Amino acid sequence: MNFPILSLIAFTPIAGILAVLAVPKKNEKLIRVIATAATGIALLLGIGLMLAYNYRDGAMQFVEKYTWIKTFNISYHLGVDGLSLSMVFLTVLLCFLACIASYRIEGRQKEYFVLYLLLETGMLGTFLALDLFLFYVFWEVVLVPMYFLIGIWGGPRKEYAAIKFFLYTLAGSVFMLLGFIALYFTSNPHTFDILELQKGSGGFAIGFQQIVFMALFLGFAIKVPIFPFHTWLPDAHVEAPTPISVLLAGVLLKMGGYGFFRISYPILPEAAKWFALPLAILGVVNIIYGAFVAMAQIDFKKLVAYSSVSHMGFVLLGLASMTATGMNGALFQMFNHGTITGGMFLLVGVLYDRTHTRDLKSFGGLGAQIPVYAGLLTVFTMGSLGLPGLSGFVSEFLSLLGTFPVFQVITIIAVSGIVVTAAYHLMLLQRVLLGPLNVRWKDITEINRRELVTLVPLMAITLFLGLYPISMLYLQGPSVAMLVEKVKGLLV
Amino acid sequence: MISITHVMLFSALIFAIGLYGALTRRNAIGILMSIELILNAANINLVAMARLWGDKSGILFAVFVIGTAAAATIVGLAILIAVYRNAKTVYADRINLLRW
Amino acid sequence: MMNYPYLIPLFPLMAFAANILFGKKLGKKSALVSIAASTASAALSISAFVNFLRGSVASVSFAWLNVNGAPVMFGILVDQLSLMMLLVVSVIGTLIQVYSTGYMSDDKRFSRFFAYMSLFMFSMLSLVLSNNFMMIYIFWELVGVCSYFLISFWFEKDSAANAGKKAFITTRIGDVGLFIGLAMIFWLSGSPYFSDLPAIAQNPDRVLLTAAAILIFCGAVGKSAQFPLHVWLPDAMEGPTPVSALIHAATMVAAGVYLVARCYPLFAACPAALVVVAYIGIVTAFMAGTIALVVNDIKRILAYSTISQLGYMIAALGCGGYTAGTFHLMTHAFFKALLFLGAGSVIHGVHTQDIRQMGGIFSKMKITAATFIIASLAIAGVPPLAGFWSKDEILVSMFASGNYVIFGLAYLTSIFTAFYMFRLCFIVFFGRPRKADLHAHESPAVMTVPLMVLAFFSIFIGLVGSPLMHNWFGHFVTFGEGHHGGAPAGLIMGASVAAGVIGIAIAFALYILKWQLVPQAVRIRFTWLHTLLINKYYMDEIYLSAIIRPIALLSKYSFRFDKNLIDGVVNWTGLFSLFLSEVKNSFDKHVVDGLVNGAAKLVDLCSGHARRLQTGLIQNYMLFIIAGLVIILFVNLIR
Amino acid sequence: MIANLVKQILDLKIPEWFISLSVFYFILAATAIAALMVVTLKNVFHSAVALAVTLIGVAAVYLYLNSEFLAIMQILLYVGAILTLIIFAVMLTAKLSDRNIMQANEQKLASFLLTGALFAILAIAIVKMKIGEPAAGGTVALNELGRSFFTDYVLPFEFISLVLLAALIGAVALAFREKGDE
Repeated sequence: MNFPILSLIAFTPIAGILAVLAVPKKNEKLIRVIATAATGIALLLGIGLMLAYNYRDGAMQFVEKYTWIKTFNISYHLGVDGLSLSMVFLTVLLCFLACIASYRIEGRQKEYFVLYLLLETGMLGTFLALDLFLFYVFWEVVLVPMYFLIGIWGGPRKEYAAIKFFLYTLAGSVFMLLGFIALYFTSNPHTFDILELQKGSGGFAIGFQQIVFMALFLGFAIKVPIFPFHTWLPDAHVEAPTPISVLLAGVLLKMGGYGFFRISYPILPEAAKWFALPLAILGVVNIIYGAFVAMAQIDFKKLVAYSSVSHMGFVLLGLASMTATGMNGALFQMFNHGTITGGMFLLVGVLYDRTHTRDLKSFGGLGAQIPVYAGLLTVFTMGSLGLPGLSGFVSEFLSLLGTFPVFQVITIIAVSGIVVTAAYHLMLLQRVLLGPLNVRWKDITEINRRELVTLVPLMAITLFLGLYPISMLYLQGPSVAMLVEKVKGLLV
Repeated sequence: MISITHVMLFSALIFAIGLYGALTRRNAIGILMSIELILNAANINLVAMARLWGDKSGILFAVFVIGTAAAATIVGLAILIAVYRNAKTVYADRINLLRW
Repeated sequence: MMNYPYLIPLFPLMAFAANILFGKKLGKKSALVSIAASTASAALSISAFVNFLRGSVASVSFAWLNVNGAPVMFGILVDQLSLMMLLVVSVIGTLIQVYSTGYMSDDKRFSRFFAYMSLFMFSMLSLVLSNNFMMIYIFWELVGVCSYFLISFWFEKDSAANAGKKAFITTRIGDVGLFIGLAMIFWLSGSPYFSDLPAIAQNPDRVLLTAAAILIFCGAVGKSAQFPLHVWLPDAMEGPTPVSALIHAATMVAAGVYLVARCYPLFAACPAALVVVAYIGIVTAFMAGTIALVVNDIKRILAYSTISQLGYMIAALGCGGYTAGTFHLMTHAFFKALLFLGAGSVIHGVHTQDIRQMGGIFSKMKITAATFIIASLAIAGVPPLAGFWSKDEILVSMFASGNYVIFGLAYLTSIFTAFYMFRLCFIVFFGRPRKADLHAHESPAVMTVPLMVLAFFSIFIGLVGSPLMHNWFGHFVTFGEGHHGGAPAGLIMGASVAAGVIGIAIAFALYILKWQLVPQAVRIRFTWLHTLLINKYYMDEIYLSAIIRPIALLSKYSFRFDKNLIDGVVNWTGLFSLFLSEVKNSFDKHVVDGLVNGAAKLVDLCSGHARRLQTGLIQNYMLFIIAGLVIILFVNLIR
Repeated sequence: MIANLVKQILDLKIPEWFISLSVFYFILAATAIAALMVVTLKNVFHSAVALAVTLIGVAAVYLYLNSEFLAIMQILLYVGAILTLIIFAVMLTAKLSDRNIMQANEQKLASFLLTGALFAILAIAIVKMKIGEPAAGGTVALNELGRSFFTDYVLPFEFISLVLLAALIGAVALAFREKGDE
């Protein structure tokens, strides 16, 4: 048996939970240290995983499989390939950084970090699971701590946002579970194993595939979120505390997209083909509509939230293309959105901590006052608007380039969206940093070292992947190629 | 000679009364006391059975029940006092922290 | 001699990194860092040029991205065109940065300025060296963002912040076209390399090819401020003057021209695309030229002049004058940079930009005035200065293409050019000061020396393309169009000189001899025309009401749509009459939101009574447990 | 006639078992009434006192069932320890002034009916069982009990002591007023 690195990564936070529970709640400093250490170890393990991963092979690696519930042929089955490796790395990285950003959470830190670490395990498990049942379990494990994290430590309308998030996602995951069960009972022999289902996927009738695809689509679409299932997102993002917004945008949204990659597409390729055009249209609607709505926002955080909607549209577009370039772009975009929007939310938090407002109209001229912050905000904003040299550009570029041969008109509409994207990002920059200084903020303090620690790694990754993007393609390319080949091969 | 049937009927009565109390009391201490009644009813039954069959196990069990009841009461009261400190009430329907 | 052309852009990049990270510590030394870097770039450019003449071409490439399974290799393309641009950009860039140390000396963000300048130099030099569409697109956007940073450099002014935003967004509209064009090229050929363009141009699908060419040209329209996307360039004058000189006169705006020249094999294969290019160019040239006649802000006159001259180059390319267009690009870079720097020097001296307040400062700012007039002569096309030779080439190529409408408009424009430039010169440098407290003073040497160097180039650079040097440039940068045998070259040369002289003469008559009555009479006679020109053909207003406002409204309504209940949802919810009152309350709740809330309410309705079960009261739960127990026991008992 | 009757009554030889039994039933009735008071009285303190009575009554019932040891345990542990605790808790928490507050919740009637039904079912079941007379001499010697505790039942016995210890520590930890807490 190999060294169970995947289980170790996934359950390191649980060990952290046990350690945190043993500490009296007054000792907040020790709790923070333990939580940081747990997420830090997970991060180190994640880096180790990246180093140990064989980049030439697109198949599953580090597989762990143990029988779990024998009666239903459910197994504890973990594995990592190019599709999930970047997501796992993104998760451990953002969890570590957001953990540092959590130091200033007000009140009940012990409970906060327990839930936080549980959330990390749930997210990691979702990306690592190779069994539909296990996947579902982890998927739901994410939901509960998230509900409390928004509902207890959130903003003024936290209860509303938390309930809305919970109900919405739960409704989606019910359909998803139905889809899983349908797959289980249709497969022969009955199995929840994703790899087994992929092998037998040619056998599903097209009508069945369509129904299951739609059921899974509902579950994933709400998470992504795809228009018109996106309205939980702005509320949840705005009300959640900063680190949770980071994880919400950075990781949770990726779970939906990842579901398409891991489950819908390889298991139900014909339905995926059948649904490609609607998905591309939804993607464009996400891009354009999200951008327009973002432009109308005066709340900093809400603007970033709607920009997420817009950015995730590129993921859908790339998925819909079913070309290697487009799918690579989509997966890459998921990673980049995690780093860039994560950074944006951290920056919103930094500013909010100092000014206690997110009203864009009340800022202005901060560029001269806090130059380092201004520089970081500029870099992340530029990354978000897709400036070349930063990673966001590459992935958007790839998805568009991959989609163009398949859906020309749709791609052209999507490309014109970059003008609106540029417009609202520049408006954001102008309202916060440029213009005459609002005297209310003449004593505003510069970003501190702890906040820099959370932001600089994200910026470094954004820059590195923007300048040398092929490195990411080396990582995910073989797996994506395998996926595309599989889907294409089954279609012929 | 006393009738075991009557003792058991008595035990059932005490049990019912205790249950009624547990269901209706608003005061958490009242609930605790009602639970003591229920436990006592159980004990009476145990002892009655021991008498019926001349077996010592019933009595031994009753001793254990008393011990457990003591432990439960101690912890229950401690929780009660802690809650009272925070919530300033001992009324069970007012302690609704977990309710939404 | 060293031949490392790939290092050319890297020096400014290092300077950028140093200045952005250690700007505070470096202080005034950051200027030295930037200047040293761009000097190194200039030196390497010259060495690459010399090596190229000797026949040795260095190349380098590395895989940057995988597209369609094949790696896209980023590398450098060193040929005649890119070498010319390299020299222009690095030399002018260096001179302007030297000048900036004087111009920006009092600025509190001194090092930040030089950081941006270095970033721009890096991006521009890389753009020039790009060997494929993807790479050029990347640096295309990067120069755009540098331009944004530098235009809104004095961001405390709202006007500067707005101008930067406008510039970025407007050029991005063009970039959309460029992107789609690029994707089409990819789709058609699978190759992004410029070296494959001749092969791509052989593609049998002419319609798509033409569409791709026109879309790529859209990018040039945005970047080179061509009609109808020219509106950002005049506003861009809110930036510091050296920025205007470097980015908005000499180099970045010429990138559009460079792009068209770079993709010339494609355009040459699509005559329809060339016609579009030619007409867009000449319309721009003419329109901007007319607006420049009436503007009173010294920098805006130069801005419109720049637009006009860029239109000239584009039109020349559209008429098949590959050499002419690129040649004018080079000469224009020198004299327009000089004009801007001169204007900057004047502004530095008199602290105003309105020419109506200036006057008679020739004696106080001799070097500035002299160099400015040299540049004006150059742009007016007076022989043997640089502008004469290139402008003459353009007119010849237009005439040779047989499109006499374009030729006529171009000729008219060149008269306008001469006129407005000398209107500017005469008003600013001669006559009496029109404002009492105009304390003009000459700028420091760090500013005047670059002026003199540029003046030198403005005089002599044209000679490389003149018959005096046997039209060396025409043989160096050529698209094989040969010499225009059909055109009466001598005649056109004469006419070209005449145009310049006519323009200068009119300006002399009006502003030195004070034939004031004439312009006033003209103004009264053609009030509508004057109003039209002074309002820049109402382009900004048209855009505001036709594009910006609708987009803002659309955005607003999208948000409302997102936020508010649409009637259908109201009706749907309204079916539950029990909740009618609540529906009224939630009239302004969220659309898709409303669905969720509606669903919640449906559940609420269905479980109206069952809900009481979930009281959260343990005793209540217990009651039900006991009830269940009683039922079970009862069933057991009676059985 | 009447006088005769009185004399007869006075002369009636009341058997010992009758006295014993009537006392027994009296105890049962009193205990049951006290138990009812525990659950119905408004003042919690009074309830606690009634509980004491009930517990003592139950101890008496143990005596009747020949379990002197348990009766003593009942008195010592329950009345001595637990009840004291309860009364302390009542005093610590109850605001004695708020007598007007309802001590029972709204489900009084339902609870009464249910528990009544439950009792009825249990009673019928018990009666139906037709339990015979207890075995003669069913007393369990005290020393036998003691031996059992330390032989067959040593594990549960030790365990219960551990539970008690844990409860003790837990109670202290819970009720301990932390610094900074109100």
